[in-house]
Amino acid sequence: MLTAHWLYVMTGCLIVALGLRTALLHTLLLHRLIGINVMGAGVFLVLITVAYRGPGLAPDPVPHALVLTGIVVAVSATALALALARRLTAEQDHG
Amino acid sequence: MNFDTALPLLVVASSLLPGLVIFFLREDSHRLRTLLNLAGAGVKVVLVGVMIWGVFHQHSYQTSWSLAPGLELVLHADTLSVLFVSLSTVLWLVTTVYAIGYLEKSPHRSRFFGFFSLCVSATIGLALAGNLFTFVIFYELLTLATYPLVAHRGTPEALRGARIYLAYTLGGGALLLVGAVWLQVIAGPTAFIEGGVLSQLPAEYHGQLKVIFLLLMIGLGVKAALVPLHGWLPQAMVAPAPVSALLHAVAVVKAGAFGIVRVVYDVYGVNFTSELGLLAGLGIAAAITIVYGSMKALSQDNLKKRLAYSTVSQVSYIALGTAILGPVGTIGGIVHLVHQGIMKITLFFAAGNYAETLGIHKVSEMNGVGQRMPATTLAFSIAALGMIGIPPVAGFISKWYLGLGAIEAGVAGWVMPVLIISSLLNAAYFLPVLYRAWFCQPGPAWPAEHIPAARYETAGALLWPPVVTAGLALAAGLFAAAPYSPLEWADLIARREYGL
Amino acid sequence: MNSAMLLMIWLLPLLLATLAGQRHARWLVPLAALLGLLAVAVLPVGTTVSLPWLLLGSELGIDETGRVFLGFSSLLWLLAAVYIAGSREAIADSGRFRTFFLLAMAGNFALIVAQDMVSFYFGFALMGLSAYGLIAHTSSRRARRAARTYLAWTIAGELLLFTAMVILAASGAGALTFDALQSIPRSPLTVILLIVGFGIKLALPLLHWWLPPAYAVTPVAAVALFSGVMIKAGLLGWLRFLPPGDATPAAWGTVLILIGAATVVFGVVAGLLQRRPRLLLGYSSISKMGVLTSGLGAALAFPLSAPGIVAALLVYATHHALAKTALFLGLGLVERGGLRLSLLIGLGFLALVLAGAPLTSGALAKSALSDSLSQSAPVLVTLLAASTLATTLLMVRFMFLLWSRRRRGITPLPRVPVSAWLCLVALITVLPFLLAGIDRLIINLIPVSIGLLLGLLVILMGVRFSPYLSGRRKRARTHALLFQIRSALSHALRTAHSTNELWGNARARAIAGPHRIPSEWLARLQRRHTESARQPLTGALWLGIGGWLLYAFAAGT
Amino acid sequence: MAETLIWLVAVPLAGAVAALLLPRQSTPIVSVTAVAASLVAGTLLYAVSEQGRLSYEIGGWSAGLGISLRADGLSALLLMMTALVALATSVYAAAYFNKAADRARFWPLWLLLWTSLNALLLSGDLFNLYVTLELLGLSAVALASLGGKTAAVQAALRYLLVGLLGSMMFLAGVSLIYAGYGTLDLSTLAGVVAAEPVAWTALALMTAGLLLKTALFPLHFWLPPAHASAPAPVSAVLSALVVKAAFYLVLRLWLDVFADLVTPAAANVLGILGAGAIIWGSWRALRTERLKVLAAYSTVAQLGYLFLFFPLLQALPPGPARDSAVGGLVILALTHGFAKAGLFLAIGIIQQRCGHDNIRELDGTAQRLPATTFAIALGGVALIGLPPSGAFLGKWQLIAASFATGQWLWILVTIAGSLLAAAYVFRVLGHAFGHQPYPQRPVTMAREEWPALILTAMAVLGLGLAGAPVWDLMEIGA
Repeated sequence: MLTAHWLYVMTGCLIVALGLRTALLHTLLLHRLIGINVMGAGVFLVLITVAYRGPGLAPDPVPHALVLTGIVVAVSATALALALARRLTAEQDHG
Repeated sequence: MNFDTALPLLVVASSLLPGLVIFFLREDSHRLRTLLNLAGAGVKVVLVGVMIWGVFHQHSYQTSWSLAPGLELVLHADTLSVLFVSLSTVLWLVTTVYAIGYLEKSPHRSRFFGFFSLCVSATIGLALAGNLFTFVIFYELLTLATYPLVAHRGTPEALRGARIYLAYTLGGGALLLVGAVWLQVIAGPTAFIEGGVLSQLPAEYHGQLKVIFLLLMIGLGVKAALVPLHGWLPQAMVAPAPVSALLHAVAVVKAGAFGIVRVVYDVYGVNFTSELGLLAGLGIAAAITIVYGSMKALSQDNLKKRLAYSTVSQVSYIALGTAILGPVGTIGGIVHLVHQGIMKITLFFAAGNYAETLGIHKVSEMNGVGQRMPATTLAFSIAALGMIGIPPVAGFISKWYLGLGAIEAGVAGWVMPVLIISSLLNAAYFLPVLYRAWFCQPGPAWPAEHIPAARYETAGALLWPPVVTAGLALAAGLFAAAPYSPLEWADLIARREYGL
Repeated sequence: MNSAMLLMIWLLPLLLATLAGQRHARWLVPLAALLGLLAVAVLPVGTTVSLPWLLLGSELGIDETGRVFLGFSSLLWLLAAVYIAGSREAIADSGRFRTFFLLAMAGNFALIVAQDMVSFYFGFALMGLSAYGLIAHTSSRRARRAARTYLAWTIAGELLLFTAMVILAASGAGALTFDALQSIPRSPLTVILLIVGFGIKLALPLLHWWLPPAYAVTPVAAVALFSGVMIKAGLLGWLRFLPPGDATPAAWGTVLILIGAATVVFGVVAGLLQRRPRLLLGYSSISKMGVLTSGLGAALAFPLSAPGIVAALLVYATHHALAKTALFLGLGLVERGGLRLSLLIGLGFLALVLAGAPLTSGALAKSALSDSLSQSAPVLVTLLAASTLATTLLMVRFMFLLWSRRRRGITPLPRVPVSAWLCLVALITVLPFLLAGIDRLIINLIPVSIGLLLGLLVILMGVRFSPYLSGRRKRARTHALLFQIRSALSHALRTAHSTNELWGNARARAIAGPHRIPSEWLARLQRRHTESARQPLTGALWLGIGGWLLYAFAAGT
Repeated sequence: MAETLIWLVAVPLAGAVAALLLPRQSTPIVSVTAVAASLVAGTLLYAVSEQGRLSYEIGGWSAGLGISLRADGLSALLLMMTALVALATSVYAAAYFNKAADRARFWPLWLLLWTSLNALLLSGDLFNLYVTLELLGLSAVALASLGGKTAAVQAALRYLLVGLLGSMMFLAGVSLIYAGYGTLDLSTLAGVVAAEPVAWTALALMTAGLLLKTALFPLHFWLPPAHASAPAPVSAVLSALVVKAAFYLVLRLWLDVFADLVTPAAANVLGILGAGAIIWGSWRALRTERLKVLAAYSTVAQLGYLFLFFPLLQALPPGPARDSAVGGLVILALTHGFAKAGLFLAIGIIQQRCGHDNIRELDGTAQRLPATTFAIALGGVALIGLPPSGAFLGKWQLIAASFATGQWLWILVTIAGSLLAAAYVFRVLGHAFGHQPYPQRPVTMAREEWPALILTAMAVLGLGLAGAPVWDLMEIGA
């Protein structure tokens, strides 16, 4: 049980690491954006794992709430980033 | 907040508020500006008069205001501060009149007079500072307020001079700050108390105290133009004449010298300072400066530069007097604080008149100027003779007490020669100027005659200030022994410092 | 009332000096001196007024010494002022000259009535510095250089005096009045400083370099005052600062005696070698100051007989002041209007007076001095006699120079100066008879007559043998060396004084190239040389004979 | 009184929504909102100083799922600064954006930014902090991109990515904390955290993310372009408030929550980074050609001073000395906030007036705008740390603490930094002299020049001469 628990946590951390790597090392805007989102996914995974209290018990609501909010925030941020990117490319096409 | 606690604040405010208002005046509303200037100066004179009377009768005036835990802004009137305050106040009044006459046509008058008033307010605050923290604040403010005055003309040289001035003074200010903080960490809030406070500290601190003293002296020495920290002074003489007068006689240089006096007497305590073996060092620095400044002055053809170097030399008499242990030497140093101010401001006013009236900037252009501008030149001559130490002009009194004190303190061996040599040098760089002015025939035309000789030799507002200050210099010497004279006041200070 | 007068004596000239700039203020100047004269008449000796608020607390007063000094000083200032005012010359109309004249007068009076060091110093400095204005007045190149030399020496002297005063005050616990300092022992350093400091004013040998050029360029009336009045300030200074008594070690008396003797000899020697009457008179003043110096030395060395000696010194000083001023004023008239018989006679008489011929104030002065010295220092009596002879020689030489250098033609003289001069001469004539009986005036017959004989002898020889000896042309090579040394010395001093000028245009020179400096100096050296190295063979002759006779005389008594 | 907390968030939020819905009336709406919000902030400050810490549970939900707001001295002070700066900047912006369209686009984001700032300063648990941090970041990016130029958009984009990265790391830290201790409430957390790997890692992650957002050297690369290319009012708020918000979090975490974990080594790391920031930032500010870039780099440098305090506070034992040092830190931050905001506003005026901000070509401009120049001078005084600015008091405390703990290095850095600051400030002011034509009246564009003047004057005179209450307030809560 505990092992599975820690397995999820580890995986989450791994995903975070991967996302971080992409976000930092890639130059292309889109890649970095995706990387960051991947990071987010990892963090959420960890949080959801944390919510697990054991078989038969209802999971802790707090982490779920956190994850939901986090996802919303992440989505909106991504949207803003994409919007800016589009504007940028548009201007570059102009000039 | 009764009158006694308000008075120091009022004295500062009487120039600060007009200054702040002036900043926001229309450039052409010059009658109102003049009114504000003179009113401020007048009010200040009155207030200071009250203060003198009170302090003489053991009255205590103190304003204090907490800026932070352990950091009190204290304005306190004691004998020493009152001496400096009254000097600055009187000379400010005169200088204001002069400046009004001098900058009549030039642009940016609001800016100029605004900072002019700030500069004096800073000086007054510095004089009234009741502890080292307050002193540091006003010391830095003075730097800030003076920079625009030095740079006022906006020419490349002016800006360069201002930059150099700033580099020196801010550097010095930083060291002063470090020293002050360090001192406060060791000894707690350091109020200025006659006789000093540090002698109670245990002996293991003495090492640090020496280092701190060095820091403070360097920080103050920059403004006091102790060699080799004097480099800014000759550069800063590109400023308009009233500013030079302010720099050399009323505010900046004086602030440095005053600070040295404060630190030695009211922070360390003169006896403790000499116990630490620090007085000798100060004395030697002063002696070197005195001689060096005069030597440099000899070779200057530019009149204001010559005067600037003479300031370098003359101001160190104050430090010298401080470095002479014993009441008499103290009197000599402190009284020179006033005497040098009166005489040097006269010289700069006169130099300004030559430049403004006839476009004369060099000694070599002064041939026969005495015939064209007798009153100005007479004032110049009186002040110059005073600098040499000819009685009955004030300078003689200072030198007399310095010599007397040196003998009493048993350091005549090196002080007297310094006095003699510097007097000789003073004669050597002032008398030729007087000769040219009085005895040489004027050339066919003056370099640039701005103001034609009408009823007076030049504009009245330019003429009267040097005449008045020359009169003061004469009176300060002639009536040295009279009550309330600078000498008597210095005597009072010395007696209180040494608990006599 | 009295105290007010003590103040006004020197304040009046000071105040008038502020008006002297006005046109037509020429008659203000004599006015300023009147009060001093009046004070001598009305102020009782011992009047003092203390002004604690003035300077460092001043004390003014009139004692015996002061009274005498004030007497002849104010009189001579008055006459000189009248002389100038009446002479229709440029200086009479120059406000600047009048101003400095009055300032110097004020300083002179102030130092006489001063009873404390600082006030004395004030007067001394005021007088010394204002005299600069009188010397530099013509602002010719030579006047300028002479004035600069004078000023350098004066300031040096004042600084030495300043140091001495500070030391005195310190050892006297801040006391400033001469009374309070009466008994304070003078340290050797103090005494040396004082001797040198005042010695400059008295133009003792080696401290005298300022004198010849100054006398050469200054308007004659001013020179008269220099040589007659102001020079005495040195003596007064000594009397004030080195009071005879236990305060000053007697050994210093001896030193002063020796210095004085040297000065007498030097004055005569240098005087004989002069070719210009003014300078000759100047050097004779130096030698007279030597006599006074020795006298003072005697007073210090023998405190017991000090009062008598000092009194005699005062008489001697007065005599010299009057005679020397009169000589200069007369000389001025000669320079102005040529040598007419009346002037020749008058000046001859004055020369005899100065030489100390019988029935003149000179005789009186000498007898007084030698009487006072006879017990204590007989050797000085000899010196005195010798100086009498020497002075006689000098005076003959003076008359000879007047005669040999006279101009052709005579121009009319303004009335006022002449009458002023005549008044002075008259006064000098009658004074001795007022002061003493005939019997005391019949002395000096031998030395003076010997001097006269010798003088005439040499003149005859000179005229008889060759025109070259007459002092018109040609300079002797024999003494060239001596004078080159002197000129080199004085040049060195002058360059020392003019350092700041050199530095002042150091930049210009740097631009012009360094090679210019030595060339300039060489040029100066050249000028100095040619100026000061004019002395005739006749002078050498005088010197030889005079020296030989002096030796004989001294050996004889 | 505790309701003021919720009003502080609600008022600007409502204003933002209103401005979004009614773009026509946006300007009056904003002015009302700004004034109201400032008043509320004032009340809060008063309340805190009177009653001590305040806290408020929204909707009565307890911590955990509920959102709880709390305010102590520190947050109250920062809220007040936010309010004043924002108010002044609003007045300025109303005149700065002369096209109605620009204003309509600007106001909602502007008020949103203000809202998120208030919320961040008030929220008392890590997750709300994360959310508000994100909100802040997003609105800031949106505002920064209003500059319109390509450069502005690029900078904004980079800013956004950096911000995202930072907040992701913060979130990671948060999740670790929750995994380790099962709570996110700061005060509870402060009780339970112990020096163990989970806590370290979490703190490290969160700090790293925050340092990125607060642009501590060498993570500052994104700041200068973003701040320099944004519109003047935006740069003002970015430099004065937004970076401060991130710093505020670091302060909270290090001084309150994780105080026991902090090791001297860790503190020294921050200190050294701070030193680097001071020297490097000042140096770059000195070398740059553009006024705005200069201001931006000086922000980098000024943040460095704040981080110098960490090793000192770590070394100082609790007591009056430490309290004075903390006060110094806060007053330094406040002073910089006001001064830098005013500075950017003033620079904005110059830029609008002569279409550029090249330092070399300032001659004449400075003469034409006396008041603006004066504002720049005042701001400069505060940046250098000369009296009577609050920065002077702060630096005094900084040096005093260094002496007290024997950490000499920081003294040298402080002095060097101040002198460099003087160099770059007066390099600008030198152009204010000279005799180009000058206007009759000193203040020529009242609605833009007064805000700048007032802000800088606040930094110099207000905090310098009346700064003592800061120390008293810092006694409250914390």
